[in-house]
Amino acid sequence: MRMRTLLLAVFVVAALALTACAPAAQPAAPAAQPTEAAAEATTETTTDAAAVPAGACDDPLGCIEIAAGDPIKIGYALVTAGPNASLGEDSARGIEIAVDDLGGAILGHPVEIVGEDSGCSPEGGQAAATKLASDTSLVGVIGTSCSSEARVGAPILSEVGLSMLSPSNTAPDLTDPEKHVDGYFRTAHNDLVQGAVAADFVFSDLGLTKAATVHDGSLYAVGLATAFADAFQKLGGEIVSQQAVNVGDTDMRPVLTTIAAAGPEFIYYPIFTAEAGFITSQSKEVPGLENVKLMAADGSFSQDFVNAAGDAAMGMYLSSPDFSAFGDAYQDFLKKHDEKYSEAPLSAFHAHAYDAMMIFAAKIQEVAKQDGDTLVIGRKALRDAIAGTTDFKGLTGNLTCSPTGDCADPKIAVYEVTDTEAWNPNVISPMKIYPK
Amino acid sequence: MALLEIKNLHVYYGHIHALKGINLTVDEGEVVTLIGSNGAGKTTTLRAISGLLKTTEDTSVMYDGIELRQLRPHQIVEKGVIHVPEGRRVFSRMSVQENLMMGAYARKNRHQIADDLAYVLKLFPRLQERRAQHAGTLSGGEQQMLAMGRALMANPKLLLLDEPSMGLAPVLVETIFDSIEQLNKQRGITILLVEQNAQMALSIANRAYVLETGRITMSGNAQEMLHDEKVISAYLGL
Amino acid sequence: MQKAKPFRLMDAVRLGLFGGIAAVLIALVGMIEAFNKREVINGVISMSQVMLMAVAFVSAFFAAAQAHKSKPGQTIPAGLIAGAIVGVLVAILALAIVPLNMREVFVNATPRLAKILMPQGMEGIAGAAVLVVGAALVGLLAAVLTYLPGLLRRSILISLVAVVLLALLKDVLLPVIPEGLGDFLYASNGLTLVGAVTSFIVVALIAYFWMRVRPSTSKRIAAMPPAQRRTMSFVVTISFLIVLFLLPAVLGSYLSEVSDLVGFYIIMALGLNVVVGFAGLLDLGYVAFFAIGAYTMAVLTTPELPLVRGYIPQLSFWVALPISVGMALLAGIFLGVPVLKTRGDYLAIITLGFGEIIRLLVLSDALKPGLGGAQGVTGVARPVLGGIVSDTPQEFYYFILISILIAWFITSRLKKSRLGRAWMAVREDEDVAAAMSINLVGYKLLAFATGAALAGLSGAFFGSKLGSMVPASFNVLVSINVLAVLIVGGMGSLPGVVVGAIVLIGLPELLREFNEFRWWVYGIVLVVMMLYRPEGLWPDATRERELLDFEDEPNVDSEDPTGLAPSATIPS
Amino acid sequence: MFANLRRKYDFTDVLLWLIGGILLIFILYGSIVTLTSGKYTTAQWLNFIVFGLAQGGIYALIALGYTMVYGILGMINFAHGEFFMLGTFGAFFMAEALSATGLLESNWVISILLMLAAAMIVSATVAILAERIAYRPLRRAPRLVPLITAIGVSYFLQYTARGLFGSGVEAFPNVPALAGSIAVGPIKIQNTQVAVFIATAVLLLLLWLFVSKTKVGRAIRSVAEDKDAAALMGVDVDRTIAISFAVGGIMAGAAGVMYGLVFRQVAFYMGFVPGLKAFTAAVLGGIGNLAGAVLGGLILGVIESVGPSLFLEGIGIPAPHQLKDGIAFTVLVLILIFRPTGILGERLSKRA
Repeated sequence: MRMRTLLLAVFVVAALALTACAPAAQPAAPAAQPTEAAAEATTETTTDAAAVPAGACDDPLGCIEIAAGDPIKIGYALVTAGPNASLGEDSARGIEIAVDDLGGAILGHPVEIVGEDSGCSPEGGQAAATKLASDTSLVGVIGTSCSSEARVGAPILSEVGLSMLSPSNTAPDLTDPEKHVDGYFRTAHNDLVQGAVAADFVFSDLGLTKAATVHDGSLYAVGLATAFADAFQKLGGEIVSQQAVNVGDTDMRPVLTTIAAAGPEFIYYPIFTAEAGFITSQSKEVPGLENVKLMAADGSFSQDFVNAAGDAAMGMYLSSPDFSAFGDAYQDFLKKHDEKYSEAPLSAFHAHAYDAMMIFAAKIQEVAKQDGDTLVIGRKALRDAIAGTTDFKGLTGNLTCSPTGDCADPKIAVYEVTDTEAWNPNVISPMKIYPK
Repeated sequence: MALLEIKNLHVYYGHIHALKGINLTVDEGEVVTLIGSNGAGKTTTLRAISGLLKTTEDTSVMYDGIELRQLRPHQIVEKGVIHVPEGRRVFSRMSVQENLMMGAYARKNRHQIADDLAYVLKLFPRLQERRAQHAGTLSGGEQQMLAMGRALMANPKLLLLDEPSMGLAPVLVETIFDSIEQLNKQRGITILLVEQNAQMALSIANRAYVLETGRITMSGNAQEMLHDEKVISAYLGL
Repeated sequence: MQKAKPFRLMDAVRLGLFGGIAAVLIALVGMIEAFNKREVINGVISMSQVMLMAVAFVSAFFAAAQAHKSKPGQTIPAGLIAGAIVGVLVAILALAIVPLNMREVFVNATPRLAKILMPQGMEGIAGAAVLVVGAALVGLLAAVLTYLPGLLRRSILISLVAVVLLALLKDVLLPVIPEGLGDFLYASNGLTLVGAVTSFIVVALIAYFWMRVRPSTSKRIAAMPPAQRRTMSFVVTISFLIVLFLLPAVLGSYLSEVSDLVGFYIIMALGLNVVVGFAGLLDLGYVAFFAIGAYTMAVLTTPELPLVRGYIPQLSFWVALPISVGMALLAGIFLGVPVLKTRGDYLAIITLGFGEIIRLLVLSDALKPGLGGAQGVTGVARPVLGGIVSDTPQEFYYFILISILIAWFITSRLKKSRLGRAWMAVREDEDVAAAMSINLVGYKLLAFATGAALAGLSGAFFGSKLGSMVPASFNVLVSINVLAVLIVGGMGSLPGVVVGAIVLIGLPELLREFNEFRWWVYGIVLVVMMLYRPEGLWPDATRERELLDFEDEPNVDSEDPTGLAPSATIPS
Repeated sequence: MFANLRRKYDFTDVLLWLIGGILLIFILYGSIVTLTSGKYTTAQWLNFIVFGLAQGGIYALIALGYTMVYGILGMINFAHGEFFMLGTFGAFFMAEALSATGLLESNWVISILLMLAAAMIVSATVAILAERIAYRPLRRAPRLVPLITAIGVSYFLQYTARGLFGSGVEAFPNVPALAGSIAVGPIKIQNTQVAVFIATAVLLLLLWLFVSKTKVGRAIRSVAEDKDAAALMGVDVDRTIAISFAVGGIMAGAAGVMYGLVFRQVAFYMGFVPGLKAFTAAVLGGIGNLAGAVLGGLILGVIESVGPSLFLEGIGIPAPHQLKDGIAFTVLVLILIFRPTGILGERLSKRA
């Protein structure tokens, strides 16, 4: 009974509030404004002068105005719950460290991070993007974690004039000229790059010609496995078996037995830590795979993975962004990370997130105009500035954005696991074996 | 002296007031029967005594100087109040032997348990034959014997019997009622018997109560009731 | 339902320990640290402080209320003790984190947490002492509250909760309320002090008068002649509908988005209600039909999938919609067949399996040319009306609203029809229903098909709205959530479904920024709901009576899979 | 005569047999094609089976807990997978501590016993608490209510573990003594798998002795059959139910240790899928039946392992192992079509 009265009361309050402010809210409803402004801007290319104070803003997508003392708000849409949480959390930490490095402020305004969980699913991405899009004080968005989220989320953020920088989307279609949406950028490398590097390494460097692939039904793994297979076949290699497992599977020996029957020399499984760990450790238990070379990708490029896989990981290969090319700044980053979280990074995309934040910071400084006490940032101007990024010195290399939003400096390296005890993926430059 | 004294027993099933203030007593060594038509509240009364049902605050169920309302069902069993429920309720997936041993669940003394087992098997020789069989395979009469035997294994002081004759052939009914009389006479077990077969019940009982829609409407000497016209017309089907 | 025992101070200690453990758990799962930066009232009190205080308050309140009932003299000590014990446990945690190096096991037990738990700028024993005293004071406050008259007390509690909610939902509310009000209520972080106090008073007053007036109003309504009452309910319905239709304009895109999601679940839950609530068939794989609806829509309307396009031309949304619903309906009949022979939990596992099979099939490489595999399908068509493509949440809101109204109409009609009564009979006792020559096969199939069709409808809109689909959206959690919506709302009750969807789907969605804690709280809410209000938030009138009786129901071992059959005749 | 037949088998039976028959033909065809193609050697087939049995043993241990609780309360305890997960965490932290002291290397028997103790205590405690706090008050509620409660408990425990222990995947320390394998004829069996077989067998034997031979076991069976009648025999029903939850928890804890040894990973979300599988296994074997749970678990494990290659590969389905859960559920449906109460389940009879 009490529960219901409580609910009713809350409901009534909400209803009252809504009815009370409905008439007043309609004409100036701030949520609707940027959409309209954007639509009008693109069709008529005139600025809705009523929506913006005269003189201060001449940006076709409108401006964000930040009064003195108010924060500069950056949103993120990352997966922070569910089985993929470590991916998003890793990136979120990268952002936090970047904010620390900025001294918590850009142009004298404190930086506020507004985070949303995007769940690594399209509906999660849609909801997170819509929520971020409704906040008109947001300057930009870092995210998403998973490519499936970006497919749905990017158009929503793009429509309200926001720019987004993803630290970990790698699906090729997102920056495909036919499908790219304005305002979408990523600091993560395109799968096509990593797949090609892996294939090149296996075929040319190892000299192997018969390979098998395994994916786990995730967009990332399917994309990478396909990119690898295509590149490998183009080089003249043969894909003898293409298998798939499910996220949550633990017993990989049956699928490995099937692979063994096809007689590969090499298995490529660009999947995530848990399942990749199972494949690695169990491959040694399956007859016929004793001498087969193994290779995983950046989805399992973590200490967790080598721990999980155990001694079986010895001698296997992992492709990943080239941390040795990252330079000394990266070592500093790791030190800060350890101080702040007292553990090694959870996944491979913390540095990309850091760079994304830093690009935003740099570009905001570049385009922001001071109007009295108020800081005015044009949305289109910011977008253009990011698109014009050339040779930006980031942790992940020198970033230059392509016209379709690929900003990564795709330095992909192949690493060999030579010591499972002290293996720390972030300080392993000696173990990098390709490119030489 | 009253072994069991119930005062003002009320039971509700949700909004339904099933027992509306029942008072009854059972003296030590007596056979008391509770008769009434279907739905009058007879089973509910027994279930309330043995703690399976919640009763209202002002109810009092005194047994041997103890307030049973404050005890949980298994504690009531430990006091020697044993309830043979309606429809037998034997454990059909256990053997006859195991069922009997379940009866002795609350007891510790192995020798006494063995003695009682021997007594039960003598009282119901059919159970001896079927000791290893699953109780679910027994006939209705055998199940009733098992249910009573199981209750005896608990060494009851007060036995609550719910419809022991239900669904049994007349010959078997005779047997069961014979054994009830025997238990009362030979072992001195006090018995509260709920029956629809009023004729049979009244014939072996000392006293009787008539229950109608949750209230006691009549009480008195069983033999007298057997000849009471109202009882005859309402419950003896004559 | 336990026998009332006189209150002892031990009970207060127990409640305090319980609260203390809860507080320690809240701290260790990381909530305190995560909420430390957010403030309820700007510069005055942070979210994490409110949280700890709330725990102390609630345990003290229960202790004091218990004491107040049987031993009024002990009310104040009970509150003080319970509150202080919560403080003691938190203090122990704060002191133990660093020396015990608890971080080895608990990732959130950081030195930072220890610092946050302590009162600002204090540490060691002094900090702990202040913590305990503070918690005891909160307990005292709670105890004092029990002395107030019931109505006043409830208004204050409601309004406290409302103020915290107001602060929590800042990001959601700020874009939709007028700027002046927003500036008045909210500071850059949390509520302004004036705003908080004002809203507290306003909500308390409204709650107070509402609760005072309500009994007499409902009595007056009950006393009205039927004709007048019907007119009134008609007027209420119509105005409610008008409000519903005007809502998106007020809500803005994000709240419309949330409403849309809630709407998908309302349609599904209305459908599942037919299967579980009316016919009593426990279906744990309901997501299958949702997926079939969504994928049919996607496959028929996408420009991709060359293999499919070779056989079927690309269709428009409006053509694909009935086909999607039809496909789901057919699947319902198909699944209905093996279901007919199984009962109870066997039925549950078969349906669960069916749901998983569907997900695996759309994910599989084997069917990739036809269904897109793990890459999913993109470019799903949007509804086009009068040459205008609808793709904003606000526009979809209307389609979904209309779908809900249709689903509502169908299911409420069905409920009252002969068919509805037949389902009820099947639910209560299959054997008796069969004996009454009710055609079990037909009726069960119909229930399944109706439920499936509604899920398909929901799925078709879902697919179209997303525009892009991956199989991961159709996992077993969706089925479970729909079932939870149904039960929490009130099984068999149509308004209950709406309330359940708002509470279980809408609220977590609004709290998206609270990340993983959402699901933690969701779990707690489910358990607490079932313990204290198993009949649901808005139960079906007849069903409520049955459910309230369950405490004493003599026969609970029936084969009825939902257990919702009314109690059998009273044995005697 | 014909009317009689019609009454006995109505059209749904015919339809079901038709579906079952088609599925069977499908399966048989796939199997024959695969077998005749000679892609796999006998040793490889045996490997499939051994792998399946090892996985099935873990399902079986979890399924035992499901079945215990189902048997006694008639309730699907969705949170059981989380009891297993928390037990694995218990074993993990114990193993970490043992590894730090070096005992894991020097004395593996004691180490594993300590890990078992830790896991069992954690799982059983959580199970008892869940029963006491969340399920007991609902003893007489309609069945869907405890089901939803169990789902709530499951969410709560899963995200508690996520909050307490973090979102990453932790690696179980290696037990050196269990590395390596033994050769049995043409196949190699991992020592960890042998450990799972032995542990499952021993635990099942102990459980069987406990349930069938001890007084408490009899009490559990009596409560499972008829709570009121059991109470009337002097059985403390609440305590007995708590005991069976504890026993289910102990089995889940044991499964956690086995899982840790074989798969060497711990994560907060790991309880859900095995929980679902174990539930399936319990139903497959006939829910409420202890031997059925073990048989169901083993069969499920073997089907998942052998099925994809045997049934699907021959028909030319790519990446067949992706569909192994689908195969498992299809076989479940098949079995339930022909034996509606599971392999060892009793005929559903209306309980009096």
